[in-house]
Amino acid sequence: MELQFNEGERAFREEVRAFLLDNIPERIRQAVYEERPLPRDWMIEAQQILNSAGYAVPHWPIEWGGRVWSPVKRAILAQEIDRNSVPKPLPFNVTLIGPIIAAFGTEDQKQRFLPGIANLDIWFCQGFSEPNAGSDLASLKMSAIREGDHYRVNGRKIWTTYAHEADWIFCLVRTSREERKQQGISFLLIDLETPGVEVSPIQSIDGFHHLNEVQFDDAIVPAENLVGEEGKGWDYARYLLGQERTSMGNVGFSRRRLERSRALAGEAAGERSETLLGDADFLRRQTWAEIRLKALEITQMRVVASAPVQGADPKTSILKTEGGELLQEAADLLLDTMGPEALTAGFPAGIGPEEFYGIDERSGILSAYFSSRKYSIFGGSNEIQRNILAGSVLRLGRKR
Amino acid sequence: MELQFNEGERAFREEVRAFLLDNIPERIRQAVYEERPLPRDWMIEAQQILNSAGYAVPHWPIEWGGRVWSPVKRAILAQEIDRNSVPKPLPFNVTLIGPIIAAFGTEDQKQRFLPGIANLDIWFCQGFSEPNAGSDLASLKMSAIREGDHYRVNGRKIWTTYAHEADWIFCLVRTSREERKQQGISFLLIDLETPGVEVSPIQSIDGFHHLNEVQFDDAIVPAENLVGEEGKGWDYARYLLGQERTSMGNVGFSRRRLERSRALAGEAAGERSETLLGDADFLRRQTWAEIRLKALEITQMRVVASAPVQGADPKTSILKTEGGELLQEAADLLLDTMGPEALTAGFPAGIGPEEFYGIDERSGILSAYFSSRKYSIFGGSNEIQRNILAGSVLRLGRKR
Amino acid sequence: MNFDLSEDQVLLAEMVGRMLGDHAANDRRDPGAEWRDCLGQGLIALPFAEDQGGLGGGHEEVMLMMEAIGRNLSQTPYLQSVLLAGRVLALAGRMELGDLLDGAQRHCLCLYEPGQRYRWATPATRAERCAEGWSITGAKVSVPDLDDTCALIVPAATAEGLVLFLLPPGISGVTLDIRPAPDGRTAANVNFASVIVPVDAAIGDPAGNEALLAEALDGAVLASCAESIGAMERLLDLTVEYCNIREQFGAVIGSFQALQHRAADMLIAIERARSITIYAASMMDAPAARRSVAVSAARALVNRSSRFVGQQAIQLHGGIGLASECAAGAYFQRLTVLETLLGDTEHHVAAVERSGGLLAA
Amino acid sequence: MNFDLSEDQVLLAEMVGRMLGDHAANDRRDPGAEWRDCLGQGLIALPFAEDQGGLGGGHEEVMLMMEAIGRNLSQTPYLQSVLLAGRVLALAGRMELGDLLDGAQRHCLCLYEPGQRYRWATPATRAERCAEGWSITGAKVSVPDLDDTCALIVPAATAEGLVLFLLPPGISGVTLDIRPAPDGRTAANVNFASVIVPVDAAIGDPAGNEALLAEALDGAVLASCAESIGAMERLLDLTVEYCNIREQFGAVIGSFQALQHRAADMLIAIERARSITIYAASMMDAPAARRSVAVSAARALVNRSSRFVGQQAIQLHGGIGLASECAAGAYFQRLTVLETLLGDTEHHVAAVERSGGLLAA
Repeated sequence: MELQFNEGERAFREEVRAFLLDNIPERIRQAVYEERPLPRDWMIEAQQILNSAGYAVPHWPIEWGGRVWSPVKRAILAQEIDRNSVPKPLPFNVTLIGPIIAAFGTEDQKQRFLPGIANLDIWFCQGFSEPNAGSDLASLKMSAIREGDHYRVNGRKIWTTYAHEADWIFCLVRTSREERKQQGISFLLIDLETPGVEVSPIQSIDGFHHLNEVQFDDAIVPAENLVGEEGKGWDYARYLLGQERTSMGNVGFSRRRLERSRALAGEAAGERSETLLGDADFLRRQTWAEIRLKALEITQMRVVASAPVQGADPKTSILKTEGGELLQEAADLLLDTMGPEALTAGFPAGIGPEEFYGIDERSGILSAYFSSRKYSIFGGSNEIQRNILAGSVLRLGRKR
Repeated sequence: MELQFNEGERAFREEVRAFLLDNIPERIRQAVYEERPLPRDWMIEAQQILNSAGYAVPHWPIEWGGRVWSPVKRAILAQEIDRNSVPKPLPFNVTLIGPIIAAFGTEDQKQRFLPGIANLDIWFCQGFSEPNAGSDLASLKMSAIREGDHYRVNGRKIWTTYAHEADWIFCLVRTSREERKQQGISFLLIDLETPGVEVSPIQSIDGFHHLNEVQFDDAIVPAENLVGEEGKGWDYARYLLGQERTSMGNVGFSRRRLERSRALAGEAAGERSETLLGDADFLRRQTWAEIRLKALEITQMRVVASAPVQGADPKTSILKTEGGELLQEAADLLLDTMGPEALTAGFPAGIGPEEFYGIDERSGILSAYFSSRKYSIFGGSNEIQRNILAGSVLRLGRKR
Repeated sequence: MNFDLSEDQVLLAEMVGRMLGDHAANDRRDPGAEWRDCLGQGLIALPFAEDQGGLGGGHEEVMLMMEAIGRNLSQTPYLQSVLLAGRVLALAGRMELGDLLDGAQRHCLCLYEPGQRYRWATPATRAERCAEGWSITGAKVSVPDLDDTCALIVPAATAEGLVLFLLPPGISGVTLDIRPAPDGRTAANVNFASVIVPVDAAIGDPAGNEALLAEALDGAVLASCAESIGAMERLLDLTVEYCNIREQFGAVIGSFQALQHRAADMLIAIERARSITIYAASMMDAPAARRSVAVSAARALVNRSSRFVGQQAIQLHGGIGLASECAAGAYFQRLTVLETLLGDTEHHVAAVERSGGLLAA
Repeated sequence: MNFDLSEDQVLLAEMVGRMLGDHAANDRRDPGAEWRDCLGQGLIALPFAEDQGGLGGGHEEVMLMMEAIGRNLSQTPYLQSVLLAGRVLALAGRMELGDLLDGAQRHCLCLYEPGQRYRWATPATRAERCAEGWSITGAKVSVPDLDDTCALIVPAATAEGLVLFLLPPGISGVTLDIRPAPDGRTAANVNFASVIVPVDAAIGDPAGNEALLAEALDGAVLASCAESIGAMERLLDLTVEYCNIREQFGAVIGSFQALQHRAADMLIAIERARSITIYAASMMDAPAARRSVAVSAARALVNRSSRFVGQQAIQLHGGIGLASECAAGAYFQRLTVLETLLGDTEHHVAAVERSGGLLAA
């Protein structure tokens, strides 16, 4: 055992931290810290800075920009990015579609897409969920019928984050009907400019527009945009599960939020003490959250430092739920620093984000509180994760 | 609406309180307060004092000792008994078998049993659960075969509280096999002196012996001990559900525990303040428990003051779970007042209760902590109650 | 004891429910129209004594009204203008109450100040006597439902004690910064720069104003509990409906036991909230200190229930719960605002603690 | 970073697990025999430096040992006599450690006092210099695993500071009140009435004794976390086994989703406990203040997990969980004792708070 970072790991952390603080513009880090949605060009700017240093896609194959860094180093990088309020490299690009294309795509696809994906020259969004296929993703219905050298695509995807900013969408589509609903699913890349593709906004309860519905009406997609083999889309999607486990617990993000709640509570008036941080109940909740964060940081490192498990790794379900719940608890704490001023700190609904920036540095907190509910819903709800833990790990309800 | 006790109700409360404090011996009340198991004769002594004042069975028919008191008054009585550390009239006698015999028994049975049940001259215990019929009570297997003027009884009952103190047991038994397992069940009274009946102790994790297993091997029970009709036992048992709802929330008991935890915390050293009660975290938990108790007291009164509902009343499921959880939280708080002294305050396992009394007035707290787990298990576990709330009340999972 | 509604109360609840339900059924909510309907139906006059031109309704009637407001997510500023500002005018015996009751003027109470959380009794806003009467300087934050047509009631510290000032709309020196609140309503920060008012703008008696405000505030907090209960009940209904329709894995999700138990916990949380609110209602005629503790206990527990019910309603809805188009989100938002509107959880539990707890209550 | 066990550690874990497992399989537990086996296998010597006659094992090895103790519900007084008393002797460089290592003498540390909760650093027990050496008067409470064959280590306040006294068994003036503890072990309250000891009974340097005790205590708290983890893991295993056998309503109860999710929550709670304990282990060589905070954070979270896992294991067992014959209860009891043994939740969270939290850690 070696329970501390070793010297090389500590040096790497300093190097990363120094690079981030020196190179990512303050305006961008400030916006991330305040949890404001970033303009599209700022996100691209940040990712390109990271990519220039090899920080955007270190987990990719070396020929496509990857680095021979240990998982521990990659986890350190991910944590430093988050805790220093640097925008994460777009996950749809770097942890989802990039590795899929690298693993299953044709040489042509790799050359055409991978450099742009890494550098955010091409922005991908994810087309998995459908109105009737959420937790039960295998029930998806969007169809792609092969007609010569193209597919005719019909159907609807929902909850597609950033579809309105993206250039391309990667979709799970049904290319044939099979006995088991997991079969007959294929993996298709679709240019959002394709005629017949329409993106419509979904307004979120946090007052912003990040989510979209994407409608496909007889969209014609070149067959060369199929990734891998027809009918294997489900396997490719599952391949992603547990691939990039270095940042699953969101520990850097939770740390950033908890640092902020401690700071804000130290400034806010208290109920029984001079400051809210002196109020025992707030302090106790903050302290428990910090203790849980420390546990989560170690759980994250245990996952990272352990050899990848074939199939579902139980610890990733724990990381997912614990990480999400801690982000939610931190959002609760942030909200609870505000007192009556929660009402006027700023809420963008119906007005557009711009007007709120500058009014109050806390304007992002209420939005963050509402939007944080997503962490226990998207990407496999906490109920699904607990099903996995009880079934695959504890083997409950299965006679031995 | 009339949200406060009226004058008559307040006067009744004072009258009850004065009677209890004047008539129940201090040694008994002290033992109840300290949560020590009472000797059998003390329990009988206390119930006979209550019965002399008409306080043991006010909810029974008037001809058998009942009173024409409103449900609100009966609830006041139950609360005062509990909060003043008076032993409750034995529930197996007064809220279970008494009302059953009064409602469904023969005239002979009533005359033979009811006065003794009220006065605890006859001590009944309850034979419902079986090793394989706990939450799924209708799966019970204990058989009673009619042979002329008697039944031949075979089987096993478990978790029978006080069977080792009791004179009689009332049992649900299977008198015939039917399609639906709720049918073919009958209600039988059995003298524990009957040959073939054997009571064996079950040691509890609280260090005491309250629970037993009762084994029946070819026990011969006179047919006149059948209550009501053969095959209707399930209906009679269900008749009890929600019959005596005046004390279901255990509010007097929880109040007594919370008064004690506040008092003990006021004496114990604190971690950050002079006393533990000054420690913000303990105080906050104590305060929340008191707020929940107040809500529960009102819920109890809302149930009491409302007309009985045909079938299952949702509020009784809420009372049951909330009441049990609050007793458990109060037990947690009591434990948490003890610090390191929890280790030597006294635990009766392997030594017998007597040696512990007098060593430390807190000797009952650890036992109470362990035994309080039963409140979410017995009498329909909290999981069963939540099934009822979701199914019968919210009608979840049932298409409308 | 008796928890049943009287016949009149049943009729009132039906009438209000129908009226606000009609507005809720409208795609485009119009708070102004709701307010006018409330005026028309005598609901603005409901809580005030008959000799002040009111209908003599008590806290129970107000709670029925507020539950309906919560259930229908009405945006009518009843809490602010009737139960807070109106109640202050009534308690102070001011004629201006008539303007509120006949619809000529809406009033708002400016309670909190920047950085002071819920400490309204010791304002930094100050007023000094001057030739014309008084000159007021300071700032208030987060005044709900305030627009530039409203008259303001502003507590300020003076050499004589706490004085409440009644300011007409549009008076010089007052600036409003009106912002959208997270519940689709608005709230305003208000600045007072040497605002000059005549002597008779001072309401009530400085020696009694803190008690007067406390009484109005306690009534409003109780009413806000009722609004939260109405909103939670409707939100649970919506959630159950959704769970009984939404299918995943070949079954309606309402058939999954984990979700069933969550919904049962929501039901339990709402019943707790209802019971503690009934308790507070029963204490409204008790001495002020006991009344305030009861109200704080209620709001604390209602807050706790609200957070649980709001968050879990979204969870049980899944993705759709995060979309504004789904009604659940709007209830969650309103419940969240109600948690912070008149004292948050920390504030109210601390008040119960300072009083020595509830066992003696 | 690397969380894998070394080959030697794997062997140690297997050996200890086998040995304690054999004892656990016995119907009649014999703590004396377990202690003798530990001696025989060199486990008593495990944590001590080689130049003191030990095997030079570190905290990681001790944790493996303690996990096995927890998993097998061993009643061997390892925590008390090796990790607390033995560690104190070792840190003070006392020869008497040899008596412990060769089995000639078992030692116990008397830490807490009546009514003082976990305040061991400022004892009311006092020692005065006298002709024969020292005279000690006072009382200690809740010394686990103490019997009348044990030598005692007793912290007492003196004019020179905190002095630790080493008392042989049976010394005049000491009375033991040995009581059954809730976990099937015993614990004793101890009274000291003018107990006379020679000068060389005083251990260590008064100026350094508080730090010395703190170091021993932190190591023991860390070890107790490992014992709790072992006990929780086994308790979850037992619970899952039971849920997969017990049938109700025509199905094994482990097939009910509400129980499945509860078990998942238990698993999560245990993983939390394990991770925070690894964190504390990683801080054992940090400066004392940071070490202590890490250990307190660990014990606090382990306590929280223990209470949840213990209570829910009983709940999932149902009625049988309340019977002593069912193994679950004994684990629940031991976990409960471990929650209060070396500082309860309130104590350890307060320690983390006083230090300013964990974000800087």
